[in-house]
Amino acid sequence: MFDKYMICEDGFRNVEEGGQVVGFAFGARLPYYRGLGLSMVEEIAVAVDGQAYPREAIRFSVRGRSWTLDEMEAEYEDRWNFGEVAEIRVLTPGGLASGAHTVELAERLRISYLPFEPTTRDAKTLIIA
Amino acid sequence: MFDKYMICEDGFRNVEEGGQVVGFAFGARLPYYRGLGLSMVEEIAVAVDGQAYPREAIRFSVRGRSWTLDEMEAEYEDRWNFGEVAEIRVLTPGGLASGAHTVELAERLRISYLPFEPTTRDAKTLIIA
Amino acid sequence: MANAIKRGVSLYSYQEETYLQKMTLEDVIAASARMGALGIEVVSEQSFWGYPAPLPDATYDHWHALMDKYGTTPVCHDLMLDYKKYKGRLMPFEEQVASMKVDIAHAARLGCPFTRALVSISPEVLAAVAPYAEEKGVKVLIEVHAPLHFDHPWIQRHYEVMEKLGSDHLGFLPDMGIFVKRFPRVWKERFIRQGCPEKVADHIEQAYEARTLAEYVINDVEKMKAGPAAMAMVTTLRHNLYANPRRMLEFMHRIHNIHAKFYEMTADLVEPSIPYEEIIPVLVEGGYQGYLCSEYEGNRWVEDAFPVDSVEQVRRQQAMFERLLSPKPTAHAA
Amino acid sequence: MANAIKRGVSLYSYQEETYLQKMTLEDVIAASARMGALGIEVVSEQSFWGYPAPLPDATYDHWHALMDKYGTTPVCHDLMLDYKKYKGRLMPFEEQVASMKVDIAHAARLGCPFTRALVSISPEVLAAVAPYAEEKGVKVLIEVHAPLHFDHPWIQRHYEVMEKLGSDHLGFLPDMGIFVKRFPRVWKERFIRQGCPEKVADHIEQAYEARTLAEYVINDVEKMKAGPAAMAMVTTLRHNLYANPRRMLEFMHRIHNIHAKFYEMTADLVEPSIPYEEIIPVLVEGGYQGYLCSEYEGNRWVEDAFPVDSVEQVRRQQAMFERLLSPKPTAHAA
Ligand SMILES: [Mn+2]
Ligand SMILES: [Mn+2]
Repeated sequence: MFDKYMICEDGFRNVEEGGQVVGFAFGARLPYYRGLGLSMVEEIAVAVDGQAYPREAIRFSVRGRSWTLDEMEAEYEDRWNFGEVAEIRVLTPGGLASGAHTVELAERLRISYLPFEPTTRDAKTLIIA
Repeated sequence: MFDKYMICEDGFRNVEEGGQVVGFAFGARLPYYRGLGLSMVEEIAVAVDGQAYPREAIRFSVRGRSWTLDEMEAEYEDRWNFGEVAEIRVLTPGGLASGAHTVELAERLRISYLPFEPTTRDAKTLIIA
Repeated sequence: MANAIKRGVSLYSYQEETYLQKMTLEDVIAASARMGALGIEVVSEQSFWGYPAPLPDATYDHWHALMDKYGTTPVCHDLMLDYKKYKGRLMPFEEQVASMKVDIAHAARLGCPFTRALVSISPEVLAAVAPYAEEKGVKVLIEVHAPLHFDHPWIQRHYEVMEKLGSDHLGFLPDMGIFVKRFPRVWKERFIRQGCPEKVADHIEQAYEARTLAEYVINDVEKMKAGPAAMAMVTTLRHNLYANPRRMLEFMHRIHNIHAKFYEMTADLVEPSIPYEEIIPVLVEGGYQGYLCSEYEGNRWVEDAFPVDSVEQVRRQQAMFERLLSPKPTAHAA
Repeated sequence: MANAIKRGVSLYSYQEETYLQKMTLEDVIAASARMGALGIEVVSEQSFWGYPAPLPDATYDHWHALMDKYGTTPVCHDLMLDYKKYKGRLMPFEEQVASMKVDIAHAARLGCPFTRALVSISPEVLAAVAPYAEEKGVKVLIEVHAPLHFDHPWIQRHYEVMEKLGSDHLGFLPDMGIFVKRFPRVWKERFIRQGCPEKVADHIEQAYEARTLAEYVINDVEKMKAGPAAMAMVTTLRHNLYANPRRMLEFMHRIHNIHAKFYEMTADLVEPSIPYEEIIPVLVEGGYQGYLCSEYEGNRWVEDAFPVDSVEQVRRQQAMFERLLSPKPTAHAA
């Protein structure tokens, strides 16, 4: 559920740090009917224009805090709330070229009552200004 | 069930016709707790020493009648009875060399109450005199 | 026949509007009260930002103020025990018990007499929290949800543990999704939009209605080589069922709340897949006096193609309940 | 408690000896009579060479002569409707009906009051043959076999059709394999011989006994990467269950014969997996007056490694039944 809301239409942009474009970012939500503790987010996979980025390149942030995916799996206090827009940052020097890009997002969640870990996907065409 | 009885220990031999060795034969049973109409035998697959023979090379006989596998699928009267030893003949000019051979047999049956067609296998080392 | 069944709603029904922040907690409670759904059930991790982290007193004050303002009654807090919180190992038993106690205390603070537990929670954990549940005056109810049903060995095991313990603070909350008599139209239509050929979808729908064994239908459809949407549609048959509503009768002393699951309410107030006109008389016969809480779960089946209007959907189900729960006038020949 | 339950055996139990032609029809009937299993059920395609092709009169004469000689009584002919006889299409409805009629006439000629039908036969075919069954004095009994159970939607549908038709010549034959309470030891041991690690096998056995949902256990074992024998063992959990024996009570008016399935009888006369000591009192309570027909199905689980001795296995189950069916002496304090 909520698959089509996973990737947010707003917030797709290149990220600068110290005058350098270090990657790009976009807003993302959980495809789930409640919030989830961060330790139960097993994977956030991003591909742009068919190119997948490595797990190590992903950063997840909510409310001013940021985690790598490995750090996230060991985060037992903080949560990704229901409907909350997190920022997914992908570290890739130079970021993305201006113009339209196809962004694909997959989230794999460990949900206690399910006997498997579901992966949910969304894809959208977004524009870097 | 009865997997280990599918290939019979006796009856493994080369088959001569008109002074020529045209293939080999052995006795075989159904791996099933009842008999089955021949139209429901979907496949009888034979391999010897790792070499599989084509479906067209197989002949099935009981009580003096013989069928190709395609003919068998259109045989709506006769049956392979419970525990009955059929002769499986494999047409291959020259037959098999004397000595020990590993014989593999797989039977695929269409059983009305099962939602799939089970394949059962047996393998034995038998000797051509 | 007179009955004491009350109408309520799980705020889960408004998940679309809540997720997208189109409606606030007050909005959904107000909307429910307007329909006469005066019992309120809540998935707290959905409605209370940050829960199960401790909530400020103001959150509880606000909740109670809303109940007063709209004349609604707290019914149930739906808990989620995250026993797979730690990757690669299960949450230790004592921590599971402690987690359940947080939920029980939270339910009590909300004024809910019930908390919904998921079926995957172990009977031993339930037994361990029963004394605390009694102390807090909160009954812990295992949700009997498809593909389970009252005769499933796992539900029987829960029942045996409850009876052996003898606590009246453990019980069941059946989800009416165990009584899906016809394949839901909104499911079928979504699978067709995803590429399932219509003929195959018709075949699956008919096979479901004939209650043909799932594995036979799956095998049929595999042979049709009709693509992944057809396979996705047919494998739903493994996880859905029409159980016998009369089975609830023997468990009635432990049934204290009900999820009135629905996938679609048509404009003429019919749920095409779940026969409430057959279910409600069984509840009446069993003397059920709790709430029927609307639980709309249609949004995920239409969201790809249509706007979701949860409020209208719940309104229609509540109107159906109003009719089905009214005492029937004695029949007179005209 | 007094009861009128009778002891019988399905000759299916001796399939190993019959298949290998180590025992004749007379041998297995004689062996059964010696144990006091005086009701005889038969899988005709197993015991009568060529069946369902017409059998010579001599076959029926021989059968009745054996019944007279050994004091046994014909109980049931187990039919197999081969509705997938033609590759790629189902047998036409009228031909299915005609095939069933051959079986009903055959059961009548054997003197069997019952014929066992498989659950996959459509309720409409059963309805169509009911008048002929009445004419022949043979009741057609649907076998309620794992993974089905009396509360399964498909069995309910059969029941609805029977009740609507109102024929007392349609009914049920429960197979006690729907009451597998503990994972059968002979299954576990065979999976270990096939390469399932013992620790994994223990885990599966314990999970089955705890009635954990099959899909959870399957997922656990998949993660253990313990090989194909472990996966084969764990997926048996999808197809086996411990249903509630008390469910039979409400169908007792349609239950006329019983398959006393067993996988292993130990030397001290215990079936470790199916609790007959819990099942038989339910049958007594329900006033069951038919046969308990031993149905040994352990041969396939041991044949790879051990000699099969079906006669001894049936003898042990019959001895257990003799004990469980005897009126209990009134308890007195010593
Ligand atoms: Mn529910
Ligand atoms: Mn049986």
